[in-house]
Amino acid sequence: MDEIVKEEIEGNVEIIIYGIINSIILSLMALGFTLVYSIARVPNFAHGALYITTGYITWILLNKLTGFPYPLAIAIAICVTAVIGALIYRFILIRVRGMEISEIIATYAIGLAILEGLRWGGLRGGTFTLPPFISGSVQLFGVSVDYQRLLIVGIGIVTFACLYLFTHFNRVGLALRGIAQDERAAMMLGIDSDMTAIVSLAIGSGLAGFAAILLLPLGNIIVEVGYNVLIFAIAVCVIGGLGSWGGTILASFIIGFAQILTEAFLSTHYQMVVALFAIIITLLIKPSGIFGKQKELEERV
Amino acid sequence: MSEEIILSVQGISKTFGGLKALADVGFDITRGEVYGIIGPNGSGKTTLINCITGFIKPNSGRVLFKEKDITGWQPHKIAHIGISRTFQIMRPYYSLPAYKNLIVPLWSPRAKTTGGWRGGGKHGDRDTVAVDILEEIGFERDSRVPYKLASTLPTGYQKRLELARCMAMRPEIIFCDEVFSGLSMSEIAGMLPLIEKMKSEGITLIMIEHRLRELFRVADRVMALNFGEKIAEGESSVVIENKKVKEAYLGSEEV
Amino acid sequence: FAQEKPIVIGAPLATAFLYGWDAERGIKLAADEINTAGGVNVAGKKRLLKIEVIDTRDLEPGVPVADALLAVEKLILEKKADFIVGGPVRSEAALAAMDLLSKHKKISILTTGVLTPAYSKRIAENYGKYKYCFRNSSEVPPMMGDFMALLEDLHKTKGFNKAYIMVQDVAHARAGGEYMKKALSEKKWEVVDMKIYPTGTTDYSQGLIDSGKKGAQILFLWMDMPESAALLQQWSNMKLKSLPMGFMNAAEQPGFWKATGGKGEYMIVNLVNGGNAPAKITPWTMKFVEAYKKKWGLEPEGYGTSSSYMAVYQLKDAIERAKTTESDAVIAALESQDFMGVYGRMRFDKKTHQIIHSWDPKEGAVTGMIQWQAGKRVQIFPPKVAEGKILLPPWMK
Amino acid sequence: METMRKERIDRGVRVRASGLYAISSWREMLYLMGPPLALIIGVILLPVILELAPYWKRVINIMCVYALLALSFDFLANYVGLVCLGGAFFVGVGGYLSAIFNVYLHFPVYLSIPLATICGAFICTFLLMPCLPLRGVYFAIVTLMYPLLATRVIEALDILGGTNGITGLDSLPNEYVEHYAIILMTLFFLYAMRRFVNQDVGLVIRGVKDNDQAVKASGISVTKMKAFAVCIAAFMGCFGGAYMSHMYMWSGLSMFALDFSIIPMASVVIGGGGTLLGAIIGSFILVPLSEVLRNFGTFRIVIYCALLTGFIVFKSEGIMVYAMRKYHQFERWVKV
Amino acid sequence: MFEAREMMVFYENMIALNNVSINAPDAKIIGIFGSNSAGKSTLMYALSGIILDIKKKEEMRGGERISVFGRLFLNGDDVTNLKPHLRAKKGIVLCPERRRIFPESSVMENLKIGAYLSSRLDTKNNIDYVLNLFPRLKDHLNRQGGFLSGGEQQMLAIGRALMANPTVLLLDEPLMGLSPAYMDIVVKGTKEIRDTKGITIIVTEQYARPVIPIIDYGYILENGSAVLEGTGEELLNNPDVKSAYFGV
Ligand SMILES: Nc1ncnc2c1ncn2[C@@H]1O[C@H](COP(=O)(O)OP(=O)(O)OP(=O)(O)O)[C@@H](O)[C@H]1O
Ligand SMILES: Nc1ncnc2c1ncn2[C@@H]1O[C@H](COP(=O)(O)OP(=O)(O)OP(=O)(O)O)[C@@H](O)[C@H]1O
Ligand SMILES: [Mg+2]
Ligand SMILES: [Mg+2]
Repeated sequence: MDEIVKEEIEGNVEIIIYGIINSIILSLMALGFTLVYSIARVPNFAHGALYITTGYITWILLNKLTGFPYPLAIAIAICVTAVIGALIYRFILIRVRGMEISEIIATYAIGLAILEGLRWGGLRGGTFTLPPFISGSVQLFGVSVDYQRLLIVGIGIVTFACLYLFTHFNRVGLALRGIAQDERAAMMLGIDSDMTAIVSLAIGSGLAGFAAILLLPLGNIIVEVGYNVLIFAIAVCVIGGLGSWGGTILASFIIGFAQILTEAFLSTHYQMVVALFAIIITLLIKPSGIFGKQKELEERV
Repeated sequence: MSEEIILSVQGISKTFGGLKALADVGFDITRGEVYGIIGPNGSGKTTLINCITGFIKPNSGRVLFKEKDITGWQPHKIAHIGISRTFQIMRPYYSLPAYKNLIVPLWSPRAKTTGGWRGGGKHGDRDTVAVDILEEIGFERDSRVPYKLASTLPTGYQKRLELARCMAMRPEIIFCDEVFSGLSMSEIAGMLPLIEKMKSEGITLIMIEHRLRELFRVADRVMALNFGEKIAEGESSVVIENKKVKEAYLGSEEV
Repeated sequence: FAQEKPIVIGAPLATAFLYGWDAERGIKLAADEINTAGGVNVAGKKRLLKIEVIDTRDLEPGVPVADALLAVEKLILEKKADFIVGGPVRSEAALAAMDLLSKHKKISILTTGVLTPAYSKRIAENYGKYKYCFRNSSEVPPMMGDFMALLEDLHKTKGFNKAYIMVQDVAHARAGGEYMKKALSEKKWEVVDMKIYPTGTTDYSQGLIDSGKKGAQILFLWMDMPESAALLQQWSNMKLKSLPMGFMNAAEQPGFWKATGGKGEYMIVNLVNGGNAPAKITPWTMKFVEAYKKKWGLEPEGYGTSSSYMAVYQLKDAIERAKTTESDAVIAALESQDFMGVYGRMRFDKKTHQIIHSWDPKEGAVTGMIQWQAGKRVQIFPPKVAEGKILLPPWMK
Repeated sequence: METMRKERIDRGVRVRASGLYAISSWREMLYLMGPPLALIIGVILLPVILELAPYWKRVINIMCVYALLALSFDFLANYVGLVCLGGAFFVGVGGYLSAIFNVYLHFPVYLSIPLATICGAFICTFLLMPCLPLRGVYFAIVTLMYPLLATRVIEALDILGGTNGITGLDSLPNEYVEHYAIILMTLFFLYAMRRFVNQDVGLVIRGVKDNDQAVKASGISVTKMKAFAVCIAAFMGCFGGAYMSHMYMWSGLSMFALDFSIIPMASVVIGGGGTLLGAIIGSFILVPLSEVLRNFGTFRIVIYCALLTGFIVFKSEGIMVYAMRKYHQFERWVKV
Repeated sequence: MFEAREMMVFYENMIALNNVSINAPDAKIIGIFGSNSAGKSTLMYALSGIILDIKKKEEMRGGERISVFGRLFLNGDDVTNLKPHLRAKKGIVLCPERRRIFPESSVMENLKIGAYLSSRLDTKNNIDYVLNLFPRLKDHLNRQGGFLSGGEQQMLAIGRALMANPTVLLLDEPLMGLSPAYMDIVVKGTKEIRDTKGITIIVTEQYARPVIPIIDYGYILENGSAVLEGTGEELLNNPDVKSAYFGV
């Protein structure tokens, strides 16, 4: 009897541990997207492409230049991505600002161009990987977890805390939130919307790259990951209620645990079905995401 | 004028996350009356209308329209039986020209059954009817104003468009939420006869206003709200002399 | 000396993917060889081969199969292809293309990507309509037979009897998994569990931990997504006492070793057709591998290589024997074809138009079953052509 | 110099053209009717013109399917305010229904396509009903999830042919029926929709986009109007899907492919949102463009996207908006 | 000294402002009155530079063409071509009509966003000042701006503009939707700000009566042209103005 109970608990421990890891991974993926959306109100569909680009640049630096230090490669890659993000805004988005559908298509097209360009330029097949920061694994409550994943959890939590503090208490952060809501009103108060949008795209892209650097050692650098990351980022960000950090985290936990739980109790088979259902149902119950107030605000008369 | 009570509001309460926006507000209105609602900002006037017209579900209380309980109905059902309203925060149909804005109410099932304003509103001549209504409310027929995109209209015209939208449905009760603000004195003066006319046609008007001078010229009775509570009701001259009203509402501004 | 009109071979391939680009290289290599040797002898006239490759993108997510079909039509209508070789690569696209092929009466030899038995089944069921379709690479049932033989062998020598199945959430992989589960249960193996992973999964820890706890000795994998390399990394990090084997495109490529930092060692991979890794199956095998290396600078990569290469030779042989490029005659010639190719004897089944499979290269087409050993792909099955023994990871001893 | 400004003036004809009867001369008539006539005749003649390039004839069909989808997207997004990324869902439902009718129930083509279209429209509307209260991006995302979910469900439950799809549908009787079925439908829907959005019902639907609260306050059920609009859009999408499944004699999971949602959207953007005609023009540019670029192999998507981005950036208002302005108005410098 | 010379604005072919020149000396209140569509808001947009942004957006959409002419000087500097946020940096702050507050941010955040350009200390003082001016806002500090009542939003909008430490404050119909008591507060407050902080204030109103007593100079706009100007007294005594704006 006791044996069985113990086993049950052990089984659940691993669900909890990997559920948390999975959720944090998801929220990291969504980070850049959420940031850009909540500040510039640009749905950056090039998010996934930027994610992969960072990984690929790092890979090139590490593999084509022998003995290139890993940290430096990471820094360069993130910077390059940030610059790309800024350029995308400066030269393309700036001209379709405020036209949502155009923005979506423009960023999507850019993302697609980058991804397919990388594929064309040689990013094919399953041979591109980044080394983990620290290899090896450790036993946590009897479950084996590799260091990289632990690192991800730690860094993820810290990043989130920083971003929350930044956008909610910092003057600039607040201003950024203002722009997102009413650009023209923000202008009247002396906030330079174009500049901040450029910066936010740069930061958002940088964050996408940052997440990529953390997460890619777990898998491969392949183009399809770009699409997946994008879908998850959108899903997490929307379910949470656009622009709400708390919501983003909660949403990643919903999807993350939905996935792990289906894997454990139903069948991996249904993982995606359950995740998609979770998304649809959450939105039907809370029409503007978990912490979003969009609908109530728009329907206020 | 008949003494028929057309709308009876009983004990409406509403709280928003701890804030008591309305506390047990009730009143009766007879057909053809002009009833004013005044009160300081945030006293719950708009919320009261929202509760009556179904845009918000009240926590408690009942709304009777011609003795029929309409509490908690869908807004469009309530509008259909003849209670229409303007919005304080006006948002006309921006992508349509001003006169096409009126097609929506003129097309609505209600206008179809009542024949709409001035009996028109059949298919085809809705446009003409729409321009007629707009003219009546102060859009000069021959100018370009009625044909402009609603998004380019200045505030004053947008306010009037709100009222026109209500009139087009040929309702029995119109709730006006601050239609006079944003209009100059002479423009308001131009609209007063219209209100008189509606009144004589048996349309009941409930007006929220901060422009008391103009309101008192037309209102038969006035109610004052403060912090969601009814603090006075009656003839305008009486209400305005009420001490509570003076304190809460008027400040030092003389009327 | 008037140049004869070349024979146009259309190759609809997802060229941005392993199974597309390796097939493209295989086809081009064969065509080059034939053209240098003077071309195809059609009733006395030497005609050169012209290869038209078109990108179908059909392995990409979000791209409709219609796009691939349009590509096939483009080959037929605009490029005036006489034969279709290679793809479409994705099963559903290939199945959907069958109708088009029969509408245009074009012979096609499918060489890569599609493993589903539904393909040959449909040909058998409606021979009159689908007789234009051939497939010279293996399909799921014989591949499974190979795996079973291998496992039975392990059962006898090492006493293994517990397997854990992990497959990708796509039709052929799920079918493979189910098939394996049934076959193993019949042979009194214990199939601990079967997990189906959505495409793009990078975290397999749940399943791996589970398999470790339940004492599985064989991890049977069936995945054709690059992320599956992560599975082996996790497996190796956890030092699980099990031997991974299966069908996994990430592990087919020579670059796999470097990508996993050697963590994929001991993985047993089915390359579907022999010759996709260096081996001595027939005299032609190493010749092919060398020629391929010479032309493209690396060893054959994915499973579509040797078969695509052979398909061109098979067509050449059939055309020369039919003395025409007319579809019906060539079909008859293909049906009666019999010669030694890169991965064994090349014969099509007359009813299903499926290449005949065997463990003996003298009898039919042979599987390429390899194990990663010290950075090399070593052929370990079938016994007749094996070049090495199966090794177990050191932590399993 | 400083006090010059550019003025735009309507070319006289257009002002008078609000009622057709006002037009007096042939020249004016031609001026007004010219472009639409050119379009109609051009599209109808397309299959004949392209007789020599059989492959391109096939492309016409696909082009028209995308045009229909773009039309449906444009209508929903710019007239109803529902940014629906579920174009693929309409296609998929239409395609599968048609396949079911044709293969499982053995209905002939000329029955299965209309039936699939009508039933599809109702099924899609019914399934999208719960999402109608959603707004903006949220609606977009949920509709994006619908086709994904549909594929996953079919895949997981292994119904309707599973991942292999349903094969062996009847093809359309002959090539010309195949061309004209879709061409005429596209033209029909284009002009029907253009009329529709200016009818009174159409105006009400446009009102819903701008301010649904006010529509409610006018006694009209917003949900009903939205459902009605979605039904119309789904009708077009399902027709496209049903048609396509017969064209390829096959229906499968990739009927729900993301491209069916994205390319129509791109067409609308480059064609000019809210013009309807722009949606058609957009897909008539984008689809052949993608075919032309096919020779570039893998690189084609990069060029394609670059061109698309170029269009968006340099003609951000859309081709049609630009063209209509140039056609109907002229500009001149005047002194202020 | 804030000066607008010969401002002209065309919306496509329609002239919305016709040769309007405005002089706003330091620490004075300038009133601008006019009926509907006189062009008051247009003037405010032109002064604050928002019109440039409107123009840009219209061009992007291929809509109507907006042309702006005339010159603006702030203390002698030409600010005609400065973007709105740069003008705000120079102290020209607009409190727009229709209370465009940030609906998703709380009242407090709205105020803090308003203080983007001012220092920490100023911010603190200004918040106190605004909350004293509009005690009603104190009850709602954590409520999201979009949920406030119409009048409360108006107060918030005015308060937010004050947070930016303007030197030239543009108020577009500040009294709209305010109850008499609050109108009074705003009017008195306006005067007090001018006196204590020395801010130049330009205020437009339809409802001229409460504003007239505090203005130093006023303009009457009609159909885009300034038809009359003068001190408050002068305007008040003009018979035409009297009937149109004070309802006799
Ligand atoms: N949806 C809502 N959520 C939260 N609070 C609300 C909501 N609607 C109104 N309130 C609050 O309820 C109170 C009453 O608002 P209401 O709009 O009814 O005031 P009002 O009397 O119309 O004022 P005004 O004259 O300024 O328009 C306000 O303090 C407002 O902040
Ligand atoms: N974006 C625009 N496009 C075209 N015309 C416009 C636009 N904005 C304003 N107008 C026109 O310019 C004129 C002046 O409008 P404005 O908003 O300045 O008036 P106003 O004096 O502020 O009126 P109100 O007191 O009602 O707000 C009006 O006729 C209006 O229709
Ligand atoms: Mg109110
Ligand atoms: Mg104004």
